[in-house]
Formats: sequence, structure tokens, C-alpha cells
Amino acid sequence: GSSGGSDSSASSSPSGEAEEITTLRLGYFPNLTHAPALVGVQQGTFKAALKELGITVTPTVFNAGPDAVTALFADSLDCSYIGPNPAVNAYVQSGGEAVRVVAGSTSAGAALVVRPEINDVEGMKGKSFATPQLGNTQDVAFRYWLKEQGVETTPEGGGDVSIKPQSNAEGLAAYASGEIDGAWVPEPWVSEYLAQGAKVLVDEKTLWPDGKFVTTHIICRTDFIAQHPDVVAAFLAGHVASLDSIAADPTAAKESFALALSALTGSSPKPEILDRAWEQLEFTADPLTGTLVKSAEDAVAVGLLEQAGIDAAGGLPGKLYDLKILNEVLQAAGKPAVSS
Amino acid sequence: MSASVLTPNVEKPAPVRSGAGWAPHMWAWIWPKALAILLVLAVWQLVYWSGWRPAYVFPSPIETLSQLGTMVQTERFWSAMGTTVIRAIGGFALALVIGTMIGILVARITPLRLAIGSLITGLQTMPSIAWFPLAILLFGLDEQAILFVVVLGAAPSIANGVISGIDNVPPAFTRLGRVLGAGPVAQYRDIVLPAALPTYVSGLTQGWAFAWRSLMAGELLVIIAEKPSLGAQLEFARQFSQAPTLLATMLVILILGMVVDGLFSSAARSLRRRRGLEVDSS
Amino acid sequence: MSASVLTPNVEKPAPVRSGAGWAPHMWAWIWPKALAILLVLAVWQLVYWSGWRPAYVFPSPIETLSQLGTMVQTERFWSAMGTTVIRAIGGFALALVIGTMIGILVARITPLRLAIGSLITGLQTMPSIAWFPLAILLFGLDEQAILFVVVLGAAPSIANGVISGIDNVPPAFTRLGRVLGAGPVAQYRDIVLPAALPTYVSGLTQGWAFAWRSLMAGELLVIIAEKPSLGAQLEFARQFSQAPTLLATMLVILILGMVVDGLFSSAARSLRRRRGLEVDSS
Amino acid sequence: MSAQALEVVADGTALQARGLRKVFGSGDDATVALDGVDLDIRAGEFVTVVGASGCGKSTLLNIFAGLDAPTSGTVWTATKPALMFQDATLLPWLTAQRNVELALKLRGVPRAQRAERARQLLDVVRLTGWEDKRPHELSGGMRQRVSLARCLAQDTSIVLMDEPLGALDAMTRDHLHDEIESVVQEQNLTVVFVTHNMREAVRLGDRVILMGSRPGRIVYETVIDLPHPRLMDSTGVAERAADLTTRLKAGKAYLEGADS
Amino acid sequence: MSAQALEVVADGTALQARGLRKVFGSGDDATVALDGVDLDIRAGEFVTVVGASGCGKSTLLNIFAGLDAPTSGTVWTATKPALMFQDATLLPWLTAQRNVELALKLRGVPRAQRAERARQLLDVVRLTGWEDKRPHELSGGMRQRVSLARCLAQDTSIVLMDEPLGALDAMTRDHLHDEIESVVQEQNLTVVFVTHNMREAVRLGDRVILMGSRPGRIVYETVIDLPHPRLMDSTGVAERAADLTTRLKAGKAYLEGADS
Ligand SMILES: Nc1ncnc2c1ncn2[C@@H]1O[C@H](COP(=O)(O)OP(=O)(O)OP(=O)(O)O)[C@@H](O)[C@H]1O
Ligand SMILES: Nc1ncnc2c1ncn2[C@@H]1O[C@H](COP(=O)(O)OP(=O)(O)OP(=O)(O)O)[C@@H](O)[C@H]1O
Ligand SMILES: [Mg+2]
Ligand SMILES: [Mg+2]
Repeated sequence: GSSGGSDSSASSSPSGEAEEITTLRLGYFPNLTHAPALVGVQQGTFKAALKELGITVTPTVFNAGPDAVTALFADSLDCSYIGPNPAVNAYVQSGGEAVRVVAGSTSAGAALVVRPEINDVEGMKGKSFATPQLGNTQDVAFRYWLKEQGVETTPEGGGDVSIKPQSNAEGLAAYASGEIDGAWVPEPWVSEYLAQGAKVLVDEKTLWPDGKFVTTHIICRTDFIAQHPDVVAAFLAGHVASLDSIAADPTAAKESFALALSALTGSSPKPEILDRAWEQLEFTADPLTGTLVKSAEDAVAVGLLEQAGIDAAGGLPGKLYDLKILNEVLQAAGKPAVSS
Repeated sequence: MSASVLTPNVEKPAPVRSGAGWAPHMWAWIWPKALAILLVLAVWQLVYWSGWRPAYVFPSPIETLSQLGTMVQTERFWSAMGTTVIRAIGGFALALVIGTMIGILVARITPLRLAIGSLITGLQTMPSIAWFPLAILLFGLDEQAILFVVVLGAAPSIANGVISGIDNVPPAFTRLGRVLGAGPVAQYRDIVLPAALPTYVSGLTQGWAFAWRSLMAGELLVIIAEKPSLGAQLEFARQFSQAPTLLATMLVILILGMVVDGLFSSAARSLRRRRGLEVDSS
Repeated sequence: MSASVLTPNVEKPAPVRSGAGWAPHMWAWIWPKALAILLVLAVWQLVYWSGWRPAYVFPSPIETLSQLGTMVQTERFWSAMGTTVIRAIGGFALALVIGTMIGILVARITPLRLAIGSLITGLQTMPSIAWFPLAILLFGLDEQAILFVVVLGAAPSIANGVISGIDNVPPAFTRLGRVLGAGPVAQYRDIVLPAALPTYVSGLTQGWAFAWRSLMAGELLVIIAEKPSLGAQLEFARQFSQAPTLLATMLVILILGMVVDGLFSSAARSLRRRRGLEVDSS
Repeated sequence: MSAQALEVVADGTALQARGLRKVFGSGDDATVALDGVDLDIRAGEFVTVVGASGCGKSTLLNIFAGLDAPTSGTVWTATKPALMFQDATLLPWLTAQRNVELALKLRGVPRAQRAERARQLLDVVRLTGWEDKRPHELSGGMRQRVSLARCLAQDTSIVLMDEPLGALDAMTRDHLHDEIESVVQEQNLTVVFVTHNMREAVRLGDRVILMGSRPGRIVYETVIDLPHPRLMDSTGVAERAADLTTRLKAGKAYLEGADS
Repeated sequence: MSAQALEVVADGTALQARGLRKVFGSGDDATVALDGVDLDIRAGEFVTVVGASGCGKSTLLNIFAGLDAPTSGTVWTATKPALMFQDATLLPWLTAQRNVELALKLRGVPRAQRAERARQLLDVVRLTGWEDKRPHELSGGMRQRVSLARCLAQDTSIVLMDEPLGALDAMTRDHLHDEIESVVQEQNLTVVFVTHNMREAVRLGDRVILMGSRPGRIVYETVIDLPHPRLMDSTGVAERAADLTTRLKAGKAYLEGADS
């Protein structure tokens, strides 16, 4: 444990270090990229895995990464499925203290989609493109890609190609009304754009070695890992079981996912969209450490992340990853270990 | 003869109030609303037919209404509405108590007013999401966190309503109170607050609107599967680009807002009538 | 002799108004504010010292203020503030015109009131994000889309303020207008609107708060080239979990809100004073 | 308007009321404020109305002015009358001067002439020097005089006045009697003037109307044929006033609540 | 309170004013409403005040009541006085009955007794049957009478009344003169009573004070030693009133604005 971490646990657990807990407070988002969480909860995988320890799961669904991070900081949450950005932010902002990545969840599933008449980067000049949010993975990837292609951009949307960060839904509406000419977005939005006649210009897979890059992973509170390694291990076993179940029966997994999603949000993507999007994603326990580090370096390169903050937190990957438990779990399941 | 150059100076007869005439009264109340709704729907449908935007971003009224029709048949919808309305009422009630108390204190105590009077408006302008971290820190992921956001949204508005109501009380009334020997408490209880009541009640719709909007944001703080809510429904309809659901949810919000407005404004009207501030025949 | 059983019935001397006394006046205005600020900072610092939450979610006032200090030295901050304030003023001005006109029409024309009176509150309760798709469809990714969201946020509030102000005009004044032969326009221009003015002006702070909150949401609608804004800054601070920046931005919003409140309430006060609704000595 | 007014003068009737009845409220709670009021007022006539408190005088004037509709019965008037309310009803956001100017403005007097005319009228009611005060800076009697000036600014041939001098001292009152009389004469106004002061009624009126209470109705009327100029303290006025007071007292139910 | 009131009676002075000066506004715009007013009122004395409109009578009463602070000078009173405002100032959200009850409530009368006492007082002002009406349903004179009833409900030994009967007809007025006189006698009240009716002043007052205008000051005062009961129309009252009227007219500047 770290000083910051034990401070916060001390305030919430007067009884001392290894506080008795009865439940694992697990966060995730109602997103396709968080499918292992939704499927796991829906199919009872986590419940089964934690049963032996006499611990239940309290699923907590967030709409936005920062709220999950605040909840982790505030001891209101133990672990969360989360995108690489909020994870890095939590790590950097807490000086490398508060959280650790304990496993991967999802890889790939992002692309640059454009109007059919655009065929290369030259055709993109003078046009506007959306990204989900300034400084998020896709935004960084897009800017870095443009930079490599020799196109100037600024965080404020200036330059040869204008980047207009906005939420995916607004981006789609803007595309429909001709306001933008494409977007660098994750699934299922890629599929949504395609359904509206766009085409894929760049599949982000092609930019990464092995075609893999981190889209979602799992973080836990540092002091929670220290105090309850057994709970984390059981939870990760459930996670791996969920991944297995997805791999074994994608159709059933998709159904579970759609059920869980509509229970949470009252909505779910159209089946044809879901089918296509699901294809593009890979669900894996490997956190793909290198890709996150590369992505962060890219963010620094395009001016969306400060190297000083990363250094102050102990660098990347630094202490961000704690994969010991995952590897034990994988080993017990007879699977290859992952590396950090 | 003489009447030829004279004009009757009251042309319309005095209103006859009889208990029998409920039906025409209802009709007079309903037709403008019906007409307005029809007009809006007609224009909407025309724009739709004009092919201005593709149907998946700009659905037709028929599609929207049928979506609404489907929605209201689900148990989920009613449970969402129940959750949200109960939260709204709870949060508003709490904000009402807190805001009214703060309003009275600030209006009454000059140093307090100088100290935090403007702060109230400052808080009022603070967007709800700014409070999320504090809400989570203080209350965890709980109903209370949502309530906190709602109260912080609505209480300043209500307090400002109280202050402005009190400020506009005619000094003649407070002077009367002093002559009658009212102490500070009695002065407020018996003179100032009743005098400020009509403005206060009309102002409550503003407080309600703040409470509701803060709630719509606050319900995204944490999403509970067993507890669907209108705020989450709105947000996800938007996130999933489901235009008909989004519009149907907006209609529900509009209708709820109108119902609440009806309650507040009829309360305000009956207050005014009792004071002779509203003239029936004129 | 006789004075022994008598009590002086006015103890404090009448206020002496002299032109020379600016300094004590300023002081009386400042000290409650200074005290309030000091108190808040002190409590905040104490909670911080108590180690309630780690510094990275709950920064100390010193850290926040120093972050604010750094922030105000960047050109980017001033440009963000400029953009946002200009948008707010523009949107508010537009909402003022539209809201006031709608308010007058609705208060005046009974069928219109029955038709859309409640709708105004309905619109007021609609969260800004619900308008995003429509804003984009109508105006594209443009300043105008932001303005649209702001106007839809603030105009209903202003219209409701106008309606409530007009509703609470004493009938004696409108009767006077009729006796003096005022036509419908003159009745409004010369009697009803001036009479409703103090309530209206006090109500404008509510409209401003709506405008501002809608703007904070609307600025996330689209991040326009070369234009940093406070709304975006607030959101980024949140997205990047930068607690000190978030708090510093909140402070800026608070202060701006307080300044605006100061303007509106001093306008309202001077109106009341001219009408003898505010008594200096009492 | 002056053309129409002339026509009326030629014709002779400025105001006619038939079968006026006014009921406030309904059911058990109803108050019959007026019942069976018939009245004909000649153009140029000065009619004074006296009656107990609450007998329906203000209600009658409000109906004459077209502000309230009678429950039944009809009123015809030659022109839209001017009305001076029982309470001053000044607009608090306007100075004394502007309050008077407003009446001029609303009847279309060009801006340039308004200030001058308003100043003249304020001088008539002896408020020169107070033009720029707002209502809350004036005394009760001063407010009433501003209201009187505003009423005179309306320039219509029928003027209804509801206790216009009630809050004034004897001397100001005397002065205003003269002023009102001369304005009325000059402009050939038709006046209905409510007062509680019987001598004032006799001093000013061509005809005095006595009203009874519950329901309000006309119980007696008489033409005052005393020569002009009349004085409040002259024996002629005093005698007629005493006579009328006796008659009013004799008319039963002069105090509402007395019979309950 | 009654103990304190007794003490005052023994001592003899209920109200004392020294060097009162009241200026409204400042600079060029200042109005000197009162200047150099000295006054001693014995406990149990009935003082009536007469003066031109705008001379400062209401200002004086407001200062006596402790509502406004004088610019200089001091006022001592034996108890907190009751004040009846020049305009009725009824609370529009309360019925007539409740308006009177409020005064009782604020001086701590137990709830059970309030209703009964308020009904009695409304009966004194002849408003039985109107208890449940709200102010806007009452006529101007009725409102004034509710206000009078409320003033009498205050049960203090000093009562200040600002033109309390100005909007009432002669008969109601006569009736209330008697009522006020008997209440004052019964409870040994000290009264300051402002009126524009000189006969009323003489009819009621132990002492009449005449005020002059600009600045408001006491120009004359006289003890009225006519025997009780007095009648408004008696020659004694009429003579004294005529004499005082002449004196008031003689005192210069009775009309403000007259000298400008
Ligand atoms: N708006 C109203 N609602 C109910 N009753 C009313 C209303 N206006 C007047 N009345 C009643 O009508 C009757 C006549 O009132 P009105 O004001 O005409 O009397 P008035 O003769 O002018 O009396 P005063 O001399 O006191 O002014 C009174 O009994 C009063 O209570
Ligand atoms: N609040 C105020 N501000 C400025 N001037 C005032 C104020 N109140 C009263 N005055 C002035 O003080 C003077 C005296 O007013 P006051 O009301 O005492 O007269 P009054 O004797 O009661 O007259 P009335 O018989 O008309 O009621 C007037 O000239 C008036 O204009
Ligand atoms: Mg009347
Ligand atoms: Mg006065």
C-alpha cells in the first residue's frame, strides 16, 4: 500500500488494515467495449466466482469515466472496467498512488470512417472530422496519425484538417446533416457510421503490431488489492470465465449483452449493428501494456498530455500495472501469462 | 330621442356564474391547448414530409407518438417515471425547506446578505456536473448523492425567489407590523412572508425547473439497473442516437413540466384571487 | 421629573448622509464578504488537514488558489473567459428579447396563455442536452447551435418571470389605465410593464442562471476552432480528474455569477428605491 | 370629440342609467351593492352624490366609467367619462408631473405641450414646486391633489369624482371648489361628484342625490337653486345642507350593519 | 403594561417632544417637513391637530410612533403608542376580522379571546356582518373603519390617529365620535388625533393644536373647555371652530406652493 491509499482506507475502515468486506463494488459502463462486464454480471459469472469467499458483487454503472475515478478515489468503488484515458488520468492525478491496472478486457474496435468520396488524407484537407472527446484514445490516435501523415492540427480544432470533438451521438447527427465528413470513433459507432453510408478509411488495427491495442481494461484501488488479494483473484477468475464464455458462445454472449444493456439503458443497438461491431472487437485479459504506453506517448507528442505529470507519477508503465494476481489466475486456468 | 347620441359604455354583460356550466368551461380550457398541439404536430409532419433531414435523425410525429405509445405500455417506463418523479419531489421538498430558510435569513440579516447574497446566484449558475465529485465524496454512490445535486441546483433559485419576494413587500406592511408591536419573528411570520407569498409561489416554478434539470443530470451520476430513470433514459436515447425514443422522452418531460406548472400557477392564481389581485370580470 | 418614566422611542439617530463617507461605506460592504470567504477557506483547510480524503480528490484551498493564480496568468484562460462571457451575454440578450416578448403575449392573450402557458415551464424543465440533436440539425456545428441551446434554456425562465410580474400587478393600476383611455399597447407600455419591472428585474437573475448553465452544457456541444471556453475547461478538468483545476474553474464561475448578481440586484434596488419600496432608514 | 360633445349638449343628456343592479359574489355570500338605480344627467349638469359609507357610491361611478359591468341594467354615456378614484392611485414610478402627463399622453397630446399643461394643472391644485417628487415623497393630501390634476387633464366632457377632496384641509378645499367650478364652467363639463360633506354637496351641486344603503339606491334628489357664487359657510348652503342631512338620516338603514 | 400606564398617569406626562426637526432628502432637493416642534402631552389628554395638507402632521405621528427617526430632537413616550395610518393599510390576505385579530395576537391575547374581542370592536365601528370580507371587498370607508377597530385593539395607553374618520359620512362619523370618546374615557387613553375638520377637532379635543407649513411647526394651541357631551353642530363648537379657522388662515403659508 501507499501513503495515499492507506489514508483513504484508514478513514473508511477504523478496524484496521484487512477490513472484513462482504461485497465487491464493481464499476462499468453500458458500452459495447465493456461487454465482458455486462455479460459476466448478466450470466452470473462473477457471482459464482466470488461465492466461495462469501462475497457478493455490487455492480455500479457509470455514465462517464471521471465519476468512476472519483468513486474509486472516494473509496466508494473497489474495481472498475474503464478506458485507458481515465485510468491514466487517475494514475497521473494521484501521483501514481491510487489505482492499478489488474487485467485487460477489450482490444481494438476503432476506425476512421469518412464519406465515400474521400480516398486519402489529401481528400480530408479543409474538412471537419469528429472524435469522441478531446484527448481520449481515438482523439489522440487520430491526431497522431494525421501528424505522421504530415497534416497539422491543433487541440482547438484548427489546422489543415479540423477536428471537432463531440459526443458520438452528436457526431452521427452532424454527419447525417452534412456538418462533418467523418470521424475516428470506437465501436459500435464505426458500424453506425457505416450504416449511414460512410466507409472505413483507416482501421486502427492496422496501425498496431498484431492488430491489438487496448480499448478497455480493469483497474482496482491500490489498497484494495493489497488488503484483499483473494477477492481480486476471485473476481479476475470470474472475468476470465466471462471472457471464456464470450469466446465459447458469441451468440449467447451477444444476447446476454443486449439484455443487460437494455435493462440498464432501456435501449440497445440494432442487431445488425451489434453483429458487425462485435466482430471488430477482441475480448482478452491481456492489458496490452505496450499499446497504452505508446498511446500516452502519442498524447504527449500531440500536446494533450504533460510529460511532467507522468514523470511525477513514476512514469509509464511505472507502477500502473499489477498483473501478478492475473497471471496466477491465468496459470491456474492453464493459460499463458501476460507481461507488463 | 336622447339615447341616439349616447353609447352604452359596457357592452358585454356581466359574467353569469352558474354551477351548471362545467362543460363549456372545460371546453374553453381545452381548445387552445388542442389547437396548439395540432398546429405543432402539423408543422412537424410537414417538415418531415419535406425531407429536410433523414428520418433516422428527424423522425415523424407519428413515429414518435407510436414510440411513446409503446413506451407507456412497458412497466419499465412507469417505474422510471416513478423513480424520477419521487426523486424530484423529494429533492424539491428538501430544496424548498433549505432554500426558504436561507432566503429568509439572507433577506433579514443585512451582514449575511452582504456576505452570501450574491453567492446564492453564484451557486445557481454552477452546472450540476461540477458538483458530481463532491457529491460522490460526501455521499458515495447513493440516492443521497443525487439528492445533493438536486438540492444544490434548486435551493439557490428558491432562496432567490424568497429574497426577491421579501424585497418587494410594500414597506407600509412592515411599518404596520412595527406599529402593532411585532417582534422579528412575528414580523416575518405574520406580515412579510404572507405578503411575499404570491411572488414566492409564482417563483417556485423556477425552483422546480432547476430541480428537475439538476435531477436529469444527477441521475447519470450512477445508473442502477433495477431503478431505471427518465434522466438515464433521455441520456441513453441520445447516446444511442435513437431519435424517436429521445423525442418521446422529451414529450414526457414536457408533459410532466406542464402538469407541475398547472399546479403552481393555479395555487398562485387562487392566492391572487383571495387578495383581489386577480379580477374575474374585467 | 416627568422624563423619568418616559422612554425615548427612537433610540438610534437618523442616518446622516454625507458625501465624505465613502470609505466606511465600502468597509461595511466588504467585511461580511471577507469574513464569509475567510470562514469558508478556514473550514475547507481544516477538513483538508483532517485527512478526510486524499489530496488528489480533495485539494487544499492553497493548492486550488495557486492553480487559479497560475490559470489567470495564461492567455488561454482569459480567452476562454472572454468567449464564454460573450456567448453568455449574447445568448442572454437574445433570450431576454424573445422571453420578454413571449411573456407579454402569453400574459396578455388568454387563449395563448391557455395554449402554451404551461408549455413554457415544460420547456424550462427540459435539460439542455436534449436539445443538442435539434441544435445540430438546425444550425450545424456552429456558434449558433450554442446560442440556440442557451436561448432555449433562458427564454422560458424570462418569459415566466414576465408573466408572474404581470400577474402580480395591482388591478388598481390597470383599471387606472383603462380610465385614462389607454389602448392595449399603451396599457402595457405605460402601466403594466413599468409596474412589473421590479419583479421582472429580480427575476432576471434566474434567467441568467439558466442561460449560464445551458451555456456550460452547450459549450460541450462543439469545441470550436481556436476558441477555448469555460464550459470546455470545466469538462476537461473533470475528464482528466484534475481536482484543483476543476475547483479553480468552479471558483471562477462562482465569482462571475456573483458579479452578475451584483449588477441585477443593484438595478432592482435602485428601482425599488425610486418607488419608495426600499426604506433607507428603518 | 368636441364635435360629439357639442351634439350632446344640443341633445341634452350626457349620461343615462336604467335599472342598474350590481351584485358582488354569489350565493349566501352575495352583496347587493346597487339595485334599481335610474338616473338621467343633463350635459353640463353638476350632480353631487351623498350617502352612507358602503352604500354603493364608488360602485356606481365604476359602472358609469365602464370599469365594472352591472349585473343587470344599462348605462349610456355621451363620451367615455374621466374618473377620479377614491384613493389617489398614482403610479409610484412616475413623478407628480409625469403622472399628470401620462393622462395627457394617453389622450394623444403632443409631447411638447404636455409638460406645460401638466405644470398648469399642478399649479391649479397648488403643487407648484412639487412636480418632481414621486408619490411616496408626497403627503396624503398632496397625492389626492395630483390625482385631481390628472383627472382634469383627461379633457372629456363627463367627469366622475369619488370623494376628491376628502383628505384636504378646509382652506385648500375652498380653493379647489372655486377652481373646479371655474374649470367646469369654462369647459362645460358634466360632473358626478361623490362627497361625505353635505355642505360641499350643496355648495357645488346643481342637483344633490342622496343614496340609501343595502341595497344602494337613490332615496332622494333635489335641485339646488341657490345663486352662484356660493360659499360653504353661507346660511343658504348651511340650511339646505341641514335639511338634506335630516332627510338622509330619516331614510332608514344609513348605517350598514345597523339592522343586523 | 397597565401598571406602567398608571404610573404615568400619576406622573402626568405621556408624551414629550423636544426640538423635533425632520428633513427628507438632502441637498437642494431636501424637504424640511418639521422644524422646532416642542410638545408635552399629559396622560389622558385628547389632543387634536389641524393643519394644511402637507404641513407635516403624518410625519409628526410617525416620529411619535417610533417609525421614523427625527433628523434632530427627541421624543419620549410612556408606552409604545398605537398608530392608525392615514390610509387603512389592511393586510389583503386577511379578512376584516383577522386583520383586527392580528393586532390582538401581536400583543399576546390568547387565541380563544381574540375572536370575541375582534367581533366586539368591529361592532363598535358598525361592521357586524362584514367580518369575513377581505379588504378588496370592502368600500373605502369600511376599510378605514376596520383600521380604526384594529387601532383600538392595540390596548396601549397612547393612541395616535391620522385622519381616522376622513372617508366617512357625517352620521357614521358622529356615531364614532361618541364611541371613541367613551373608549378613551373608559381606558383613560392619551390621544393625538389629526383631522382636517375643525369642528371635529373642537368636538373631540381637550386641546387643539394648529400647525403651519414649510417647515411644519406648531403655530397656535388652545385648550377647549367646552362642557361634555359636545355636539358637532352646537353653536359652542361652531364658534370655537370658526375662530380657530380664522387663526389658521391668518398664519401664513397654509398652502404649500402658495409662496412660490
Ligand atoms: N369587489 C368587491 N367585491 C365584493 N363586494 C364589494 C366589492 N366592491 C364593493 N363591494 C361591496 O359593495 C358595497 C358598496 O361599496 P362601495 O365601494 O360602492 O361603497 P361606497 O358607497 O363607495 O362607500 P364609501 O363611502 O365607504 O367609499 C359595499 O358593501 C362593499 O362591501
Ligand atoms: N418619505 C418622504 N420623502 C420625502 N418627503 C416626504 C416624505 N414623507 C413626507 N414628505 C414630505 O413631508 C411633508 C409633510 O408630509 P406629511 O405627510 O407629514 O403631511 P401631512 O401634514 O400629513 O399632510 P396631509 O394632510 O396631506 O396628509 C410633505 O411636504 C411631504 O412632501
Ligand atoms: Mg367609495
Ligand atoms: Mg397626512
